[in-house]
Amino acid sequence: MNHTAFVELLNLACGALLVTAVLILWRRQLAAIIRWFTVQGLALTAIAAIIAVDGHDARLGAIAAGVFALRVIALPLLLRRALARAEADGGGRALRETSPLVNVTASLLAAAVLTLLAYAVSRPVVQLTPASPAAHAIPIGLAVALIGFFALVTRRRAMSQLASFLLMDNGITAVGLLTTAGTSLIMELGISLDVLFAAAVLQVLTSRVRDTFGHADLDELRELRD
Amino acid sequence: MSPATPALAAAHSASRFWPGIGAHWGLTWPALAGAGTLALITALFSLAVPRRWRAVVSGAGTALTGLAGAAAGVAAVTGHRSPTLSVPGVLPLSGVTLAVDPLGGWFIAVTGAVAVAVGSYAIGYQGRAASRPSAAVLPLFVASLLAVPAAASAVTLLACWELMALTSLLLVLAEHKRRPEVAVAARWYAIMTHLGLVCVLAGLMLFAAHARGDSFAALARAAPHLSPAVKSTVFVLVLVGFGSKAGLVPLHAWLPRAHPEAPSHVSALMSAAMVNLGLYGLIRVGSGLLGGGSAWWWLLLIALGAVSAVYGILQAAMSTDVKRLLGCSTTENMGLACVGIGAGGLFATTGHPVLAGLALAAALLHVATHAAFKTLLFLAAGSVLHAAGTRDLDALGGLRRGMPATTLAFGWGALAASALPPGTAFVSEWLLVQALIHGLHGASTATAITLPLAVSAVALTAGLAVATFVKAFGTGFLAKPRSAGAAAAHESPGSMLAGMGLAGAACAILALVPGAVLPAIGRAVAAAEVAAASGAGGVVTLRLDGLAGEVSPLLLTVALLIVMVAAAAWLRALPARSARRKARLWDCGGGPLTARMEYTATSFAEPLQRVFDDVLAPETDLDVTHHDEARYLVASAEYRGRVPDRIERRLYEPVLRAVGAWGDAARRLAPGSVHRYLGYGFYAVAGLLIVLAVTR
Amino acid sequence: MNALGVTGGVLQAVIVTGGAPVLTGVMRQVRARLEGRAGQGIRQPWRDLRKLLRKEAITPEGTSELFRLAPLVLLATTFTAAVTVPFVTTASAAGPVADLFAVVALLAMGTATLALAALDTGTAFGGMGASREMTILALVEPTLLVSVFALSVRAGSTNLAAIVAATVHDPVRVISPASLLAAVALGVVTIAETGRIPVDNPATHLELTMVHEAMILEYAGPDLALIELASSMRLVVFLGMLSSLFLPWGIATALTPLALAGGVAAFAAKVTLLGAALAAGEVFMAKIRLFRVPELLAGSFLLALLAVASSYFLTGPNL
Amino acid sequence: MMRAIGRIAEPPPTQTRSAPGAPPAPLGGSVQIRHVDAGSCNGCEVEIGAAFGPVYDAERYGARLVASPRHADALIVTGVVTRNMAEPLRRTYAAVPAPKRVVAVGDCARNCGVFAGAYGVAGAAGDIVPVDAEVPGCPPRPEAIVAAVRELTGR
Repeated sequence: MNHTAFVELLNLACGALLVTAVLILWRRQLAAIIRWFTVQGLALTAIAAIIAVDGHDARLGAIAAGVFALRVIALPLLLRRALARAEADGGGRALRETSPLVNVTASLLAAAVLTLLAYAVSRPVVQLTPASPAAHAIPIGLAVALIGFFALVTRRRAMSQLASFLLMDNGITAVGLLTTAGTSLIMELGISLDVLFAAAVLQVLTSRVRDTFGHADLDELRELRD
Repeated sequence: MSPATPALAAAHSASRFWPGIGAHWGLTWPALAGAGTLALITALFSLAVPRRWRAVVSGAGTALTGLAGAAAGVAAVTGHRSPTLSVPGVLPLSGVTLAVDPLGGWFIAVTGAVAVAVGSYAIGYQGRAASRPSAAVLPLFVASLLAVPAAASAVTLLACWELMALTSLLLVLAEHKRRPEVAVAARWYAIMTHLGLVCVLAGLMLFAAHARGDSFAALARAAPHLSPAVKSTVFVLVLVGFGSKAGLVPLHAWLPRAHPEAPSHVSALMSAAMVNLGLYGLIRVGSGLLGGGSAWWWLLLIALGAVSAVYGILQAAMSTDVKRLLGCSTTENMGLACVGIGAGGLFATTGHPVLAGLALAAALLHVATHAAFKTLLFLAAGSVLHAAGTRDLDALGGLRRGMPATTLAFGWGALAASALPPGTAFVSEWLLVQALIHGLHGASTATAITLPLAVSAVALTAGLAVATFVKAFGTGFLAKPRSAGAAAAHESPGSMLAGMGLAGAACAILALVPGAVLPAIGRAVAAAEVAAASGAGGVVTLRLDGLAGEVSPLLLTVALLIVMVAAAAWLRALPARSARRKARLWDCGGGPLTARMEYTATSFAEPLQRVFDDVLAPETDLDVTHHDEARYLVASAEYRGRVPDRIERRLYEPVLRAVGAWGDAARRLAPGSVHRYLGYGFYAVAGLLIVLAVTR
Repeated sequence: MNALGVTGGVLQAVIVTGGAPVLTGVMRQVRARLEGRAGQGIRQPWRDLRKLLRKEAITPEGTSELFRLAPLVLLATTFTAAVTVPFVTTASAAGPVADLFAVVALLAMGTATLALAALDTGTAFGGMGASREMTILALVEPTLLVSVFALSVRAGSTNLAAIVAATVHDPVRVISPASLLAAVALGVVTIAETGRIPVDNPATHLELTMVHEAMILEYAGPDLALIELASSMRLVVFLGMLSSLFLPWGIATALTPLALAGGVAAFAAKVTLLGAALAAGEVFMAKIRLFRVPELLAGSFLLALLAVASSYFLTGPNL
Repeated sequence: MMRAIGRIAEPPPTQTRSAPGAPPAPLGGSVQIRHVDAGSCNGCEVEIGAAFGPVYDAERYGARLVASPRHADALIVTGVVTRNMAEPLRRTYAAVPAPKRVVAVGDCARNCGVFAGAYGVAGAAGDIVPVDAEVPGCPPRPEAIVAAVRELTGR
């Protein structure tokens, strides 16, 4: 495909990545969060695929397939199942992030600041390869990672914390894809595996928490301190 | 040495500093001298004449002083060059050095114009109650305001600055006999303004210490050789000093106190003319004398300006005291102007002269527009206070029946203040936003991050300003009167209406044909050594030079009027149209609606208060008293809610408390026993000896 | 301002004035059908206006001239905006007179005047409506200006004609993240400014949930007709702005009858589609609480800011 | 979901217009209605709700219930007019801009129905404001209300 189309498509995919991150931060319904997380996985796949097609890079194509399998199929599936189980015994209140530590309006404004911060700190990295359009999109990956971190800090429910952790990881993956343009397959696989691992761990943790307290509201964990 | 030499030297150097000065005598000096003389004569006469004539003499004299000042300013900005005046020996160090360049001329012209309106208003406002001191000080205050931008050396500037501070303080104190809170406000004002003076003094002296002589010419010559550290120190010091005068957050604490308590014509002078001089100082020292400097100065200024704008208008939106509201909105407008100045300096340092000129021109135009509408609004508020006896919006309302002219004036002022076409502030804020938006092209990282935030701050400010002034006008002047005073309000005497009329006319001119003043602003910008010219021009249609962007407030207004007239005519021409009928308000069929059922200013602002809960931190408390026989029955419930100035709570009160604690500690050291004092002396001597012994 | 612009302006004046009530009718019809009702037919708003114009106007006691002037001001501002924005042709009828900021400010001017009129009546509902409308207006402003900022970055100007022309010449730009994000943000703004669900419910009968409706409870007859006409025109202006800024296809670039006809047809089709989509969305949504609205607006502001950011993220700072 | 249910509204019955009650010329096909409950048992309210609901869908004939009498062309009065509601009813009528119509819905509004002569009753709707049309029944069927509305709109 010709260059301008490549740039536009890449930018579009990156924009989708960012918007889905914002929406995940915005929504309270865990079901909606999972849905947008799936869409974000698609955007991530698209980024990998576009770079692969542009660079005629088979390994990147493989990575794209892997990302698709993991982010669009496996993880959402896990999340949905966990959500279903939470609904089964947690009742309606398990379905919503009822009261995040920072209210939604404030966290949206915080996300705006984080994005600009990501832009500021990633200028040097971008300047390394000013020619490549992929490099210009690095700030977006970083912004997604930061937003995910922010959500991880401010969310109460274990489920939505899991989701925000995965969001952060999507951001990291995007940065990896955009910087190295896929040359380090190992790093990719490493990230993906450790995500899967972390997801499994949190999965176990949440189920344990639920078995103990009947629902997974992490504030209840304070009781465990003493 | 002979007094002539330094004068010649100063003039000579100045002619190098401002090329062309000294070419020939212009109108400026005669007019300024006339203003000074008039002020003195007026002061003396208003001390002499009987009470009956005092207000007339002082008011008319002030107006004439202002007129002369305005003439001087106009002469200066229209390019009649005037030489530097130097009178040695009047003050220590360098004597008095005066020079008027277009930048100073612009501020002098604005001040003079404000003084004309205020003077004619003061005739009726002071009336029989005019006390001798306040009547005498008013023209002197105007004269000092005119003198500050004419100062051409550090010492002269500081002297005029102090004169201005003292005269304004006296005027603020005018009504302290009637109301005790005046004294509190005056104390705040005195402390803040003198802390500011100290900062300016420190900054300029540090600057002068590195230069040969303290005249601006010498300072400007020395600036390039200064080390960045010194330059930055000087800038930060003068920023604090002048910023406190301009009422920038967090140094704004005096402003919402002094403005409501001062007599309204003084509030108008302070809010429309005096605070501008803080901006003048920033431009003069920051851009003119220090010659730009590093980018972070201006980013800091933009940040301060944006914060001041948003915080000021939020406080204004919350306050129900109409004069306090206007004072907070002064903070807001100074903030907007500072965003413009900061953007100008930023673009100048990053090498975009056209944008720099545009931004600074927007700031200077905003100074003028703000002066016009703030004068109008304060004068109108003064008439309301005069007629209804209260400043509380919750107790006003329905004034349009009693005082139609004042209502019209305040309405026009409110439209001018809320940047909506055909309002006055619309043009200057349009220019400002244009400058910010075009600045994104080829911007550095910091700039690229600052500009969008600045634009959103300006936008939020504009939106909140609309809500604020709809509240002020709608609840204060429309609807039903909420108190007996408001119901009995009567129109003000002619001289006050004349003052408002002048200010309103100025608003109209600036709103419809802003292009008329842009050439003058261009010269002022050039004199500030920021850019060659203001980046905009055109009389009917406002065009940006070298950038795409144009708007025509005049044609816009004409189009609106045409459509309105056409629509009205169409309605009249309708074949099947039935006559208009008066009917009672729809009260849902129940009893008549009383004034207590109306929305008050507080209730109008309540949604905004909820939205900005985290920023404003409002305080509410609810006392419920129960019946003593059954504590389940509520006898009465009392609800109190107020929105305190949060920055004040967080910043000033701890400081004041600490100072108080130190004072108490000091008092405990001095119980008045002679023995203890002797003991202090002994311990001091002994300690000294020990130190000497050790260090030997 | 050139011949093309003037022709477009005249055409727009006619189309927007005549078509706005029809659009309202279409939207009501869509809603009715989706709710399983038969609907009033798309000409109903015009019947309402005709009837209102024949009825007598009422001046409530204790109101001033402002109450009578407000509908005229509202109509004038909306009409001027409708003529200024390039809907039909790429050239604006009043290019040098008003740019995007002026249009935004004009629409705000109309709203503010209506709020003043509502306060003028001195009724509790009037004050309530005015207070809520002003709150929403103040919070919408940042989103609006920042998304305008985002759109003007590439065109290098806030002049509407310039932005539209730039988009026409470079269609790929439409799918750039900057323009998409700005589109979403402006969409939210449109909903908030025209008082649609979920911000305000135009069909509510309960005063306590009203925003726009509460301000006009005292108006009757021709005054009410002007207000109704103006608010439907306002909706068309916002939808038209969306369509011209983000889907400027079929807009006339030359002064030929064919091109103009195409421009008119495209404009009508785009606005109708957008309106129908908006109405269809409303059926499946509930009005959110007034104090959840800031959340929505903060989200749209974030999107607008991201639009600005991505416009220099992705293409590098020096465009 | 919509596809599942489809169109709920019943097909419009053929209009049976009584010859003299020609539709008022000024309100051509558009009538905004303000409903006044002057002291009803809410039976008529239920039926009015049904008439404007999806099934009978009176709105398809150009009628709409509005929030303020200023916006209204016609009043629908239900129930006997109690002493407390007599003055509000008069004021509501006065608040409606001319030309205006009044429809008394239900027997109570027509002739006080079972409440005739009760001590709290000020009279039927017709005793307080001029009534142009009446809808008999206790409560009247929605079809009857819709027919009366169509008399007003003329559609």
